[in-house]
Amino acid sequence: MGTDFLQYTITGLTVGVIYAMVAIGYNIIYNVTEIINFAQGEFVMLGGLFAAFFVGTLHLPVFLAFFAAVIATGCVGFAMERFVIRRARNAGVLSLIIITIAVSILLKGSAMLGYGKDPHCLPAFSTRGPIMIAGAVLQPQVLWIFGVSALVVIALSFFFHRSFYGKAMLACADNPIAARMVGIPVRQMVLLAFILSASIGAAAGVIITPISLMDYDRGAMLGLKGFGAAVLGGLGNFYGALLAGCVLGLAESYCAGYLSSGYKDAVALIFLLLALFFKPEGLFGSEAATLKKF
Amino acid sequence: MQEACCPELSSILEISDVQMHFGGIVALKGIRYAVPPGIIQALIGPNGAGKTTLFHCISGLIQPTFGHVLFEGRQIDGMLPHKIARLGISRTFQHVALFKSMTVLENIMLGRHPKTKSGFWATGLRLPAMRREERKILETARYHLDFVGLGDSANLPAGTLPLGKQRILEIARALATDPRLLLLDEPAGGLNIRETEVLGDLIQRIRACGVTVILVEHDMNLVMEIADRILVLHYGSQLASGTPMEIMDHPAVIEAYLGGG
Amino acid sequence: MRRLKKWWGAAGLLLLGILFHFAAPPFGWTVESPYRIGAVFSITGVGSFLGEPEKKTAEMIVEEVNQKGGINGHPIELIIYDDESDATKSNLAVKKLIKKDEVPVIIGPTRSGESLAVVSVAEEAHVPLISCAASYKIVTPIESRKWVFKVAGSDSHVAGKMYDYMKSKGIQKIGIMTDSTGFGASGREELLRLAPEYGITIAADERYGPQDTDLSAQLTKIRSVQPQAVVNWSIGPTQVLAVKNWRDLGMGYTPLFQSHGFGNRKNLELCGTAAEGVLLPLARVNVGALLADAQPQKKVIMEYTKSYEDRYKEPISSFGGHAWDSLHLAIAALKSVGPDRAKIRDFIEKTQKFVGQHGVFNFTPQDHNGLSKDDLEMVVVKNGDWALAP
Amino acid sequence: MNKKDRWAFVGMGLLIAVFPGVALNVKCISHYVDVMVFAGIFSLVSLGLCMLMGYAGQVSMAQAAFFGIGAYSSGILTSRLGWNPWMAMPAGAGVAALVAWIIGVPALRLKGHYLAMATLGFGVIVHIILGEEVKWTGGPSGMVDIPGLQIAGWKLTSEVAWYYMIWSVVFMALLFCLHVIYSRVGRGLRAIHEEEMAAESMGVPTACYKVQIFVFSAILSAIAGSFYTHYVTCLNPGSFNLMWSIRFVLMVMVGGTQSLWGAILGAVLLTFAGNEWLQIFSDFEILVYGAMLLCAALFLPGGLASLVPKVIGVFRNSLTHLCKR
Repeated sequence: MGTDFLQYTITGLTVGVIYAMVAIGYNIIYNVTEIINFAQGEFVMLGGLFAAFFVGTLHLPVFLAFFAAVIATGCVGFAMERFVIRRARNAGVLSLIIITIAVSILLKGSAMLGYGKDPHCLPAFSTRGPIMIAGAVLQPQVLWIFGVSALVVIALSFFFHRSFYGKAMLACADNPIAARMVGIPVRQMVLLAFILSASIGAAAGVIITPISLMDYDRGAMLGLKGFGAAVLGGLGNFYGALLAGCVLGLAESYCAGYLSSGYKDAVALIFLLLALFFKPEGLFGSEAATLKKF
Repeated sequence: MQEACCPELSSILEISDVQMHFGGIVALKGIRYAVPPGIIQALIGPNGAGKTTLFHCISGLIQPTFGHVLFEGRQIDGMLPHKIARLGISRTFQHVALFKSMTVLENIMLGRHPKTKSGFWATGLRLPAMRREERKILETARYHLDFVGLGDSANLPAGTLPLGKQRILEIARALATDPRLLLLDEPAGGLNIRETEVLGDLIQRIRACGVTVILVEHDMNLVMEIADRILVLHYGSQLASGTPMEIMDHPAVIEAYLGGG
Repeated sequence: MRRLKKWWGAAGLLLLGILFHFAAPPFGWTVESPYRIGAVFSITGVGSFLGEPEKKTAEMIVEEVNQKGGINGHPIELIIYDDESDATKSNLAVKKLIKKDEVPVIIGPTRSGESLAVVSVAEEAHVPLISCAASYKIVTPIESRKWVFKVAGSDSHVAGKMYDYMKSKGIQKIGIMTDSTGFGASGREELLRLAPEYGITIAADERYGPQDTDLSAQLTKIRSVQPQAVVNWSIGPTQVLAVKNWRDLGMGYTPLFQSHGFGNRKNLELCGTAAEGVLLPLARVNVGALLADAQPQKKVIMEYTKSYEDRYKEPISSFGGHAWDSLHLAIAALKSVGPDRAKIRDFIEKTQKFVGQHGVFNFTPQDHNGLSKDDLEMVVVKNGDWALAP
Repeated sequence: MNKKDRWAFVGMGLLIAVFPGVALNVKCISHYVDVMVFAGIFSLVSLGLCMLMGYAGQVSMAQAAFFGIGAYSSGILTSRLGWNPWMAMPAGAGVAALVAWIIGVPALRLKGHYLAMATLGFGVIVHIILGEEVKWTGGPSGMVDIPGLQIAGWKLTSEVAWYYMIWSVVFMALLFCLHVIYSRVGRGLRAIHEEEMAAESMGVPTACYKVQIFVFSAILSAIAGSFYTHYVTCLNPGSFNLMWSIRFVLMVMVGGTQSLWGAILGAVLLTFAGNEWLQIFSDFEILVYGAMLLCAALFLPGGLASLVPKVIGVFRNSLTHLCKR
């Protein structure tokens, strides 16, 4: 029993961290634009597939492929903002929802045509064999996942609290009109937000691919669960997302282990609905006023 | 700090110690006031004094943090706005909130909402009762249209009217709910002198129909001309209240409006 | 004025487009009285990895037959529609084949869901339909499946073959894991149903979604009941995940059985060395080269493999084999009885010892499938390739 | 109903009535009647969704789920419990209405993006349940041999009969919706869409109306689902997944959110596009879908229906030009 529990915990935390990364992506865009980007999950998918392409076809070393994939997906984020979102800046909420959904369909379709429908794999970052902890198996890649996401979180913290651009982005989030008046280029900030969130999504995609493979169809589900984490953690709240992502991952894993594995996917969604219905400000978000702060 | 309240015993609206907090900001710091029926009550004060906040509290769009609002002796704070509308309070908005793609007539017909009752299924199935009601709605709406003098633009989309007429239309829409208390939020905002005159005239005609009017307005000429009583708010508290004459000579008001300058 | 012209131009184009649409396909090139065969495959959508080789195979065969002078002098006109792995579309495609194209016989659809969605259409229109999908429901109950046949072996055959093999190795207690697609669910049903017959107990019964990124939890749970073997029955990437997680959890000592869905070389590539020792029942079409020369199917399989691989420069898949079987069955029928729907049906129902890619078919009025578990071979992964299991 | 709508209603009625007569006599489009049956079924869904999106201003990504609830209720009640299909249909609608109400009351307090995500999540949950409850739904392999419809003991098998039945139901639903739109409740709905706060202050019970419309759209979807079940006579969860919800939204978007006519037009166009005209795109279809959605949202927020007055205007102008000359 103890071993199983440990194994479920490891599994849960691994996916949980990925959900958290997706959630952080949502948060960055939401903070600056109040748009919920339905294409967020596709960034993860793209990251994984790009990396598989760089390693498999161009034979780049894995680490180089990681950065190349992140940058490439960042470019996709750039294009999405520049050519689609910017055109729709006067559109209503309904249109924006449809637009981001349309973009996600386009990304998914392009990935399907470009990479085919088969799953793609990526070698693990380190070639060491699995580590045994009290009978449970810990793959070294899991440690990489934890490490990379911790790095991302710390780097983002620094970015938002120390750097000029980060502070400017927070200002845009607070009050775009005031931000524009004091000379912050709001447009650029929105652009930056899309690039950043695409890159983070891609990073999540690359680190998970060695474990779970990646195919064109993954995006929607990852996106949905990531949104669950974002809402549960309080939309816009950064550490909340991390914590909520792990909670969701664990809940899923325990559900698969102890209850019904078939309903595993439903768990995260039920959490999402409950959070939306009864505590839309999230478990860790306090009040509307602080909702948009990291 | 407080003026003596309730000069008349019978009041249509009673505001008792209403406070409104937004996070750390206190927008209303305990308002006590009573409005007697059948008058034009003006509500003045500089920007940010809490006039619109008070309107929102009365019409139910926000809930006061503390205190109560009583309409004809009945507590209405905590009620949903559409319920309050049913009781007989109607309002206009500072930034004209018309349904712009609906026609002028339809806007007013919408105002009949609280006084009619056919539901979703009845309207879909076009039951006879619903048809009768619909005819009545149309009749009443036309009456109100003529009352405010917009009869000739009945079938234009509301968004195409000039601002002056939009303000008038908003009042007509509010009147269509048959209110006993009408809240007008800066009805003269953005109007020229000619339009303001027409508006003042209209408000007085509304009072003549027995509707109590509360008016938030910056145009002092209009206020002094038509208001029966004036309440001055200043940073969320009551500064003064009384007849226009009293207010004009009130030292605190002069201080706030001129001295602070 | 110029804007006006633009509008007229656009309207004209639109009109032209509509006219063209009406005029184009049905009156295309036709040689003298061709025999039409209708086909519905999942060429796109989630089932495309099945439908794509089916389409390629069918096109290849038709070309070959036509080069050799067609069927009794009549060329074949193959009309293929894509159901996009969608039941509604497959339903419409079959209706279109029946009404617009008036085909005497239909092959496909590719997958069970789509096939079940057209069974009643074929029955009502009295058109013989040879499905390429596996579900036994396609041909049972036989009273209401007079016009429907299928050439894919049933899951019960696969499960039976697996259990036969386990029995011969003395395995009695197993854990199974299936995905929540139609494929996995049907496999699970058969595994559970047949287990008592072979004296096998299923100690763990796990399920997961086709999109799952990690199966450790399910495998951990199975590991905890200490089974003698693990069966994974799924389709798509989860098959690979199952192998990887099975290795990573150090369960290599417990044999892993996969379903026939694993019979694709792509899976071997993705698994790498982790797949060594994985067991699965496969149709002979996948392992043509390993068969003894005396095996009756060896010849047709090798011929098909060669011409397909020469033509498309890609390995054959077992799904293409379904298209081969169904199309050749239809051709055989057309050859003997001509384009008459009722006669074709009767012909197929009486067909015996038809040597195909997936077995030797023996149809009877009670059995519209004609295959058995003996048409499968137990295969093991050895040195990154298939080998007949010892 | 105003004059324009009345004319459109009569016009469309005639068009729909004569269509099979024409189509069945032209060989290469003889199967269009079959396509139109599905188009009619989907029109019911898009009508409901149009009321919700265009008039109540709320987006639902869960219509496929309600479609599925209706379909599966019908399937289970008739094939497992032996109910009469005509009894199963309202029962299915009732179940969908109940579920919609339970979900709607909390969900419709949410706005915009949140609501979209909530309905999306709900849709996926329903899809998972349809696949998991094997005992009732047959799981991923679905159900087969569901009885067809009978009218007065006469089994409905011919496509033309189905066609007329479905389209008369669509017309009834359309009439109902039009009546609602041009009435007290409809004005309230349009008001909510434009200025929710003002509508509420004018006595429109906004929350209640939103839930009502949501429930109504669920009922229409469920009825459509029942018809679908008895028409195809088999079910599997694949027909009720997220992609279908997106397709329904697309139908409304392409047709025009603010027009019930647009919703029907969108449903018909997209059904034909998906089954007939876009076949040549094969795998590129998904891109075409995405691009259409994007273009509709970016460049044609009013949908095709918003083009109609413009086209009429152009024709009128050109006519007067010609006359002047």
